[in-house]
Amino acid sequence: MLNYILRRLLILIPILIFISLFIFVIIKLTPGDPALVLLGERATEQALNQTRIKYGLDQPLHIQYFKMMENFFKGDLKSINYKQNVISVIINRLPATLELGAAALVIAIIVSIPAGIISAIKRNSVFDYISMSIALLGISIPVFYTGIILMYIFAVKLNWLPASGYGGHIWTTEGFKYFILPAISLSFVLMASTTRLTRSSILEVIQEDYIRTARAKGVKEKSVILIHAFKNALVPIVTNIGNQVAGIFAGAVLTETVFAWPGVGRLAVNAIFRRDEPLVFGCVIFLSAVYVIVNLIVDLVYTLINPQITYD
Amino acid sequence: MISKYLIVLLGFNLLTLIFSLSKATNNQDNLISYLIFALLTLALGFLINKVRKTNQTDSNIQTTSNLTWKKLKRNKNAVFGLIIIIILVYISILAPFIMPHDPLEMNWGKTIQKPSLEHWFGTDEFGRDIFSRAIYGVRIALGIGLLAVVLNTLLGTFLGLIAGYYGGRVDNLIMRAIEMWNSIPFILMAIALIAALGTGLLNLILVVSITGIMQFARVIRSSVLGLKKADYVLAAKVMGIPDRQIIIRHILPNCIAPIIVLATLRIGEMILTIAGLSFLGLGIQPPMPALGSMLSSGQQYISENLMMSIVPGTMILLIVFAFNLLGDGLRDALDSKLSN
Amino acid sequence: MESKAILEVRDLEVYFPIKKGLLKKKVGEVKAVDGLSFTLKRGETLGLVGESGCGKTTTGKAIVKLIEATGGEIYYDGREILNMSPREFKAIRPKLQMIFQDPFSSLNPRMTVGDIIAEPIKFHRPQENIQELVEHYLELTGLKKEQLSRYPHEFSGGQRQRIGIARALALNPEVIIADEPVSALDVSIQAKIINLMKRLQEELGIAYLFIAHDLSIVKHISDYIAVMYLGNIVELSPAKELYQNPAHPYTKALISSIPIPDPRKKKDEIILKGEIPSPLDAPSGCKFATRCPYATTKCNNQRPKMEVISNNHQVACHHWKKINS
Amino acid sequence: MRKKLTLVLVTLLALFLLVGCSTQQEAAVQKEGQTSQNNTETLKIGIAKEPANLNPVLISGLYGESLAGNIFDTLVSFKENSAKASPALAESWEINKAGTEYTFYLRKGVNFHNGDKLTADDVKFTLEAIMNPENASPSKEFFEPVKMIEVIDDYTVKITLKNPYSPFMMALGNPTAGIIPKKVVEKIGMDEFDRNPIGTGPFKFAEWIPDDHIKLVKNKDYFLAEPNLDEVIYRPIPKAEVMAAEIQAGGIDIASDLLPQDIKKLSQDDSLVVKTVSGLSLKYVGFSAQIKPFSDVRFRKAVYYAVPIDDVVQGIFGDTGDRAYSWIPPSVFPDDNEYMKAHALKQNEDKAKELFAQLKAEGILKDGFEFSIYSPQDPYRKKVATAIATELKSYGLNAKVEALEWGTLLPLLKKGKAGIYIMGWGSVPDPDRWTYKIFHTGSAMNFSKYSNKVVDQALEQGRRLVGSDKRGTEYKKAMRKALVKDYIHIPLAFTNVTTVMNKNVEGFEPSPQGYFHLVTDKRNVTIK
Repeated sequence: MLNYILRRLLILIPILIFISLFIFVIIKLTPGDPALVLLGERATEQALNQTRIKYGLDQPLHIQYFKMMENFFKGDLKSINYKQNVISVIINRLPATLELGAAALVIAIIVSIPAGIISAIKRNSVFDYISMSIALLGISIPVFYTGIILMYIFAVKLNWLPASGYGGHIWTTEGFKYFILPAISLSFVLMASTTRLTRSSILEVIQEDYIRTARAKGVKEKSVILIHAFKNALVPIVTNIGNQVAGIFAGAVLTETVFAWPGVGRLAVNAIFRRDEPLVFGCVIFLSAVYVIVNLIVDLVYTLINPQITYD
Repeated sequence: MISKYLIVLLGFNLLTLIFSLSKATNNQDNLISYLIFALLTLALGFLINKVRKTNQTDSNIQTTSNLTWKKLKRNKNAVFGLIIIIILVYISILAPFIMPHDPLEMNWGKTIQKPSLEHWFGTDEFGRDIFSRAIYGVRIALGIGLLAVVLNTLLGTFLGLIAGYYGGRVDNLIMRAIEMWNSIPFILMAIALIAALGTGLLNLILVVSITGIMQFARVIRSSVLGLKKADYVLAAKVMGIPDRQIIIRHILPNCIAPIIVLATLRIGEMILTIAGLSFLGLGIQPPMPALGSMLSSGQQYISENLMMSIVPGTMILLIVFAFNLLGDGLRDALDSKLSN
Repeated sequence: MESKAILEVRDLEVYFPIKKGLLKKKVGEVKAVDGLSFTLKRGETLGLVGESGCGKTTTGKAIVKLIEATGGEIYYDGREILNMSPREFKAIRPKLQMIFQDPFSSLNPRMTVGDIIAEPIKFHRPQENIQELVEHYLELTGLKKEQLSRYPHEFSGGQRQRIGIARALALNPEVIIADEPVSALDVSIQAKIINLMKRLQEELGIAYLFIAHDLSIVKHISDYIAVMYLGNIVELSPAKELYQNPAHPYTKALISSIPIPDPRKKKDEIILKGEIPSPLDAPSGCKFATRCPYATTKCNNQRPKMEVISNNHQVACHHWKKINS
Repeated sequence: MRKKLTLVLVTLLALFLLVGCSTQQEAAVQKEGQTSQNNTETLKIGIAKEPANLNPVLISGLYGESLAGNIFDTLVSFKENSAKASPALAESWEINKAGTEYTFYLRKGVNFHNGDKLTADDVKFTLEAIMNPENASPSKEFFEPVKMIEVIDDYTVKITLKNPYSPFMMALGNPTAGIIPKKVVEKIGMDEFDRNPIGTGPFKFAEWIPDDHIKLVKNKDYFLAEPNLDEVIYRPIPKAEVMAAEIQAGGIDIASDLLPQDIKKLSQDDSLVVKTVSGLSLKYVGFSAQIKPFSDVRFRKAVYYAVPIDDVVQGIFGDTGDRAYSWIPPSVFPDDNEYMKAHALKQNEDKAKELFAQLKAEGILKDGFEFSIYSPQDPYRKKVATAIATELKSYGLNAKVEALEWGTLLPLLKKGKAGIYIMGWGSVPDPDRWTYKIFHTGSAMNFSKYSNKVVDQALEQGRRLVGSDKRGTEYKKAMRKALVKDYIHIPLAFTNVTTVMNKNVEGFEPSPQGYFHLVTDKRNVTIK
C-alpha cells in the first residue's frame, strides 16, 4: 500500500516534467508579447526591451525553460502580472476553487445518489423517467447559461442571493450565500453522470446472486438496497466522481468567469490572456498535480469501500 | 423492419430533392448542401436494397447488428434521440433551402424585435433573423461536431489500438502521455491551444478534437487488452498474419461497439466545449452564425429579447440531449450485461 | 519403420518473471515449463497429457512462438526455430499450426466462415484460387459450401471446431498443435472430431501434438503419449505400452481414474492426496513427491532424471523399478 | 484494513494541511475586514477589468489610473476641470515665457499614508523614476522633453524642458504622475511597491485579492478633507451583463462599462441613478497603410461608402456614443467637426461597387482575397467588426472577424500587421495627446503605419507652439489631411461615460476620462 502510494507519487515527477515541457512549448508558440501586455498599448520600444530583459524573455528558449523550472522548484518563480511568487498566488486562490468544487460535488451527491437509487428501484416508473430526463438535460445545457439564468432569477428578480463574487469561506454565513448559485450551476455537470451511474450500477448489482440470496433469506427490501446493493455499487460511482474532477476544473473555469469568482480557473484563463507566462506555467503544473493527487485519493478510497482491491 | 423507415425517408428525400433542384445552384453553400443531400439519398436507396436482401435470406437468424437494432428500438429514449438527430441532420443539410432569411442580412431599423410573422423568433442586435441563424447554427454545430468527432475517434482509436495491442514500452509511453494529457484541465488546454494557434474554424476543430482523445484511447485500449487474448487473434498470429492486418481485421471490428458509443456521447461534449469557448470569445468567429456565440451574446439582451438566448440555448440543448439519449441507448444495447 | 522427426523439443524452458515492489524488481519466476524434451515424428500423433496448470498449453504456445521460451531448443524439420529471426521463421510459420480449445472464442464473430478460412490463404498462397480452396477445405472438414457466408454464431460447437480445423489446414501444415480441441465439446461430438482429425492425418500426413487433460481422450488418436506434471514430462511412451505398463505413479493414478465402460472389470483407483502445488514454489526434488504415495527422502531432495525402461519408454522416477516389480 | 484506513487518512490530512496553510493566510485578512464592517460606509465600485498595477510609475490602463487617482496625488489636478490645471500637491507654480522652465511650490504639511512628510525630493524621485528606462514606465514618453529636475528647497521644485512642450501640465496632472514616497520605494523596490502602494491621496491601500476585489480605506489626514467614505471596494466583473445584474442586486453601488441596453433597462429602476457625461474617448476603424489593398485610398473609401456608419454607430453604441467625424473630440480644442462632417463619406452602394470594381480590374483587390477585421474582445468593437464584415460580404468581399484578446491583438497591431482593425483611444483634453502618438510616423500607437510629411510637420509644430490659435491651425491641417484626404481611419463614435449608481450614493459624478474621483476640492462622495 505504502509502496503503491510512493510509486504513484514518483510517477508524478515525469508527468509533471512532461507537462512543464509541453506547456512551455505552447506558451512559446503563442503569439503575443508578455511585456507588451504588461506595459499596455502606449509602451515604447525601449520600455518593452527593458521589461523583456527584466523577465529574461530575451534569452534562448532552452535557457528560459530551465530558468523557469529552476525558479519554480526553488519557489521563486514570479508572476509577471502579480509580481508575486507564482505558487503563493495560486495557493491564495485555491480555497475559493476547492470549496466551490467541493460544494458542487456535495450538492451533486446529495441530489443524485438518492435520485439514482430511487430510479433503480422503481425502474421504468414516472420518477425514473423524469429524473433521468432531468439528469440528461443537466449535462446538455452549457454551464455558463445555467449560471446566468440562476443569477437572473435568484439575484436580480427575487433578490434572495448575491449575484456574483466571493464573500469569504463557505463555512462563514456571509460566504455561504455567495456559494449557493455558482455551486448549483457547477453541480449540474456532475449530477447527470452520477445519477445515471448510480442507477445503472444499482441495477446491475441488484441482479446479482448474492442480492437474490439476501432477498430470499427474507432480508428487508430497504436494507437489501442500502446495505448490500449500495455498498457494492459504490466503486463505479466513486470512480466516476474521480474522473469528474477534470470536469469540475473545466466547469469551474466557466463558472468562475460568470460569477466573477476569484478562483484558480479564472486565474489561469486570465494568465493565458495576459500572457503571464510564469503564471500559466505554474497554474497548469499545479492544477495537474492537484488532479493527479485527487485521483490517487479516489483510488485509495476504493480500498476502503471494496476490500477486494489491494495495491500490493 | 428497418426498410420500412428507410423507404419513408427515401421518399422524403426524393421529393425534397426535386423541390430544391431549382434553388440548388444559387451559391456555393447551396450546392454543397444539394450534393450531400443527393449522396444521402443514394446511400439510403443502397441501404434499403441491402436490408431487404439480408431480410430475405436469413429471417430467423439474428446477426449481432440486427440484435442491437432490436434492442435499440425497444429503448424509447434512444429512438427519440435518433429521431431528433435525423431531423436535425435534415435541417442542417437543407438549411439553405428552408431558411426564411439570409442569416447574415442585417437590418438596422429592426434590431431586437419580438417574434412576428416575418421573423418567427424575432431579430437580434443587428436586426438579423434569429430563426434563420439558429437553423444555420445547427448546421455549423453539427458539421463541426461531426468532423471533430471523426478526428477524435480516429486518433483515439489509433492510440488505443497501438497501446493495447503492442503493450510493453509502447503502451507505457502512450498511457503516460494520456495520463499527462488527462491531468491538464481540458478547457485550459483548449484555451491555451487556441491562443497559440489562433481562432480559425479549422483550429477550433483540431483543438476540440484532441481534447477528448484520452478518454477514447483508454477505453479502446482496455477492450483491446481483452481482445488480444482471444483465441482468434492468437490463431491469426499463428497463421502469420501481420500485426497490422490482425489489428484491422480482428481487433478493430470487435471494438466498434465502444467506439460508436463513445463517439456518440462525445459529439454532445464537443458542442458544449465549443459553446464554452465561444463564451470566452474563442469559439467560432462572427459573422458566421454559431449557437455558442449567439447564446453568449443573447445573454447580454436577456431582458430585451429572451428569444436571443432561448433559441440558441434550446438548439444546443436539443443537439446534446439527442446525442446523449442515443449514446445511452446504444450503450445499453451493445452492453450485454444490462441487456435483459 | 522409423519415420523422420518433424518436431523436436529439447530442454524447453518457459519462465515467467514475478515483479514486485516500487521499481518492479524481479523477485522470482514461475517455471511454467521446466526442461521439457520430446520428439514428434512425421504423420504421427503425440499426446501431451496433464492436469490443468501443468504447462501443457504453455508448451504448445511456446512451440508456435505465441509465448517466448526462456530456454531450450525447438527443431522443426531439423532447423532450430527459437533463435530464428522473424523473417526466417515466416517461411516455417504456416507449417506449424494450432487448433484452439474453445471453438466459441477461436473464431472472429465479425467474419463470415468464408472469410475466416480465406484469410490465411490470402496471405500465404495469394496466387491460388481462393474461393476454390476455401470450398475444398470446408468440404474436407465436413461442412457445406452453402454455409460460407454465415457467421460463426450460427454454428454449433462441433461445426465451429471443424471451421477451426479447416482454417489451420488452409496453410498446408506439417504439424498441428491441437490444444484440447475437444474438451469443450459434448462427448458424442468429441468422437466425431477425433475421427475427423484421424482421417485428415491419414489423408494429409499431418503430425499432431495433441494436448489433453486426461488420458481417455488421447488413447485412440495418439501414437506416443507424454505425461506432464508441473512443467516436466514424467513419462513418455508409445500409447499402448503406457496404458498397459504405466511406470510412473502419476501415470498410474491418471489411468486408474479413467472411467471403465465394463462394470465387470475390477477397478482399483489410486486417489492422489492433496492438490497440485503452485508452480511458484515447486518442490525442489521430485515435483510429484508431495502427492506420491511412494515418496522417500531421496524424492524430496533429488530431482529424478529420465530413465529408459524399454524401447521408446522413458520415465522420470527414482523408484520406478521398485514400484513396478 | 485498519492499516489502509490510516494511510488514506494520512494522505488526506497532508493535502488538507497544504490547503490549510493558505487558508490561514486568508483568514487573517478576513478578520481584518470583518472588524471594520459594522457601521462603516463602504462604497463598492464595479470595474470591467482588474488593473495590472497600482504603482503610478508602472500603471497602464484606465482602471489602474482610476484607482491610483484615489491613492496618489499629482502636482496639479485636472480632476474637476479636465482642461484647466488646478492646484493639488503644488499650491502654485510659475512657467517662464519660453515655456521651458516650470517651478512648483509644494503644499506644506502633506503626509504620506505611512506618516512620512512629502517633500520636493519625492517629486524629483517620482519623475526621475518615470524617466528611468530601467523601470520601463509606459508614461515615460510624456517626460521625454524633460532636461533637468532640481530641488530648490524642501518645498520647491524646478523642472527644465529641452524645448517647449504644451501638453506638459497634462502629463503632470495625470494619475500616472502620482507622487510616490522616495524612502519607501528605495527600501522595498518598484515591484513590491506595486502591490503595497503608499501615497498621499484620500484613500489608503488596504488589500488586493486578485480577481476578487481591491480595498481602500480612508486617509483621515487627507489634506483636502477627511473622506466621508470609510472604505472603497473595487470589484472586477468581466461580463457586462453580470455587472448589470450586480447593480440591480445591490452587490455594487457604482457600475461602469455597461451595455446600452442595460443602461436603458437600469434607468427604469427607481433605486438607481444613471449619470452620463460626454466622454474623452473615441472608437475608430483603422486601415493599414502598408498592406495591399488596404493601403490604396480607393479601397478605404470604398469601405467607407459600403458601410452605413451612421446606422452602425446608432445601432451599436445607442445612447452611449455620438457619431464622430474627427479624431479630436468637440469639447477639445480645436473643434473642427463641422468641416470634417461635411467631408465625411455617406453610404453609397454604387460608388462602393464602382471602387471595388476598379480595384479588382487593376488587380489590387484579388478575387477571393480573404482578410480579417481585427478587434479586441469588447462587445462594442466586436460588433462593429461584425457589422463591417457582414456589409463587405454583401459586396462579395471575403471578410471575417477576428476578435482577439489583448495578448494576441496588441503585438499584431504594433507590427502593423492588421489590415483593418477597430480600436479606441481616450486621453486628456489636449490635441497633441489625441494625435501625435497615432498619426506621427513611427509613433507607438500608429497601428496603421501611416506616414505623411505634411501631417508629421503639422504635429511637430503643434507641440512646439504655445499660442493657441496657431496651434489649432496645425492640428486642423493634420486631421484634414489624414482623415478626409487619406481616409486612413474612419472615426466611429465619441463614447460617453455612463455610470449607474445606487440612489443613496451622493456627490459622485462620472469624469470624462472614466475615472472615479471620490474626494476633490469640490466633492466628497458619501452614502446616505
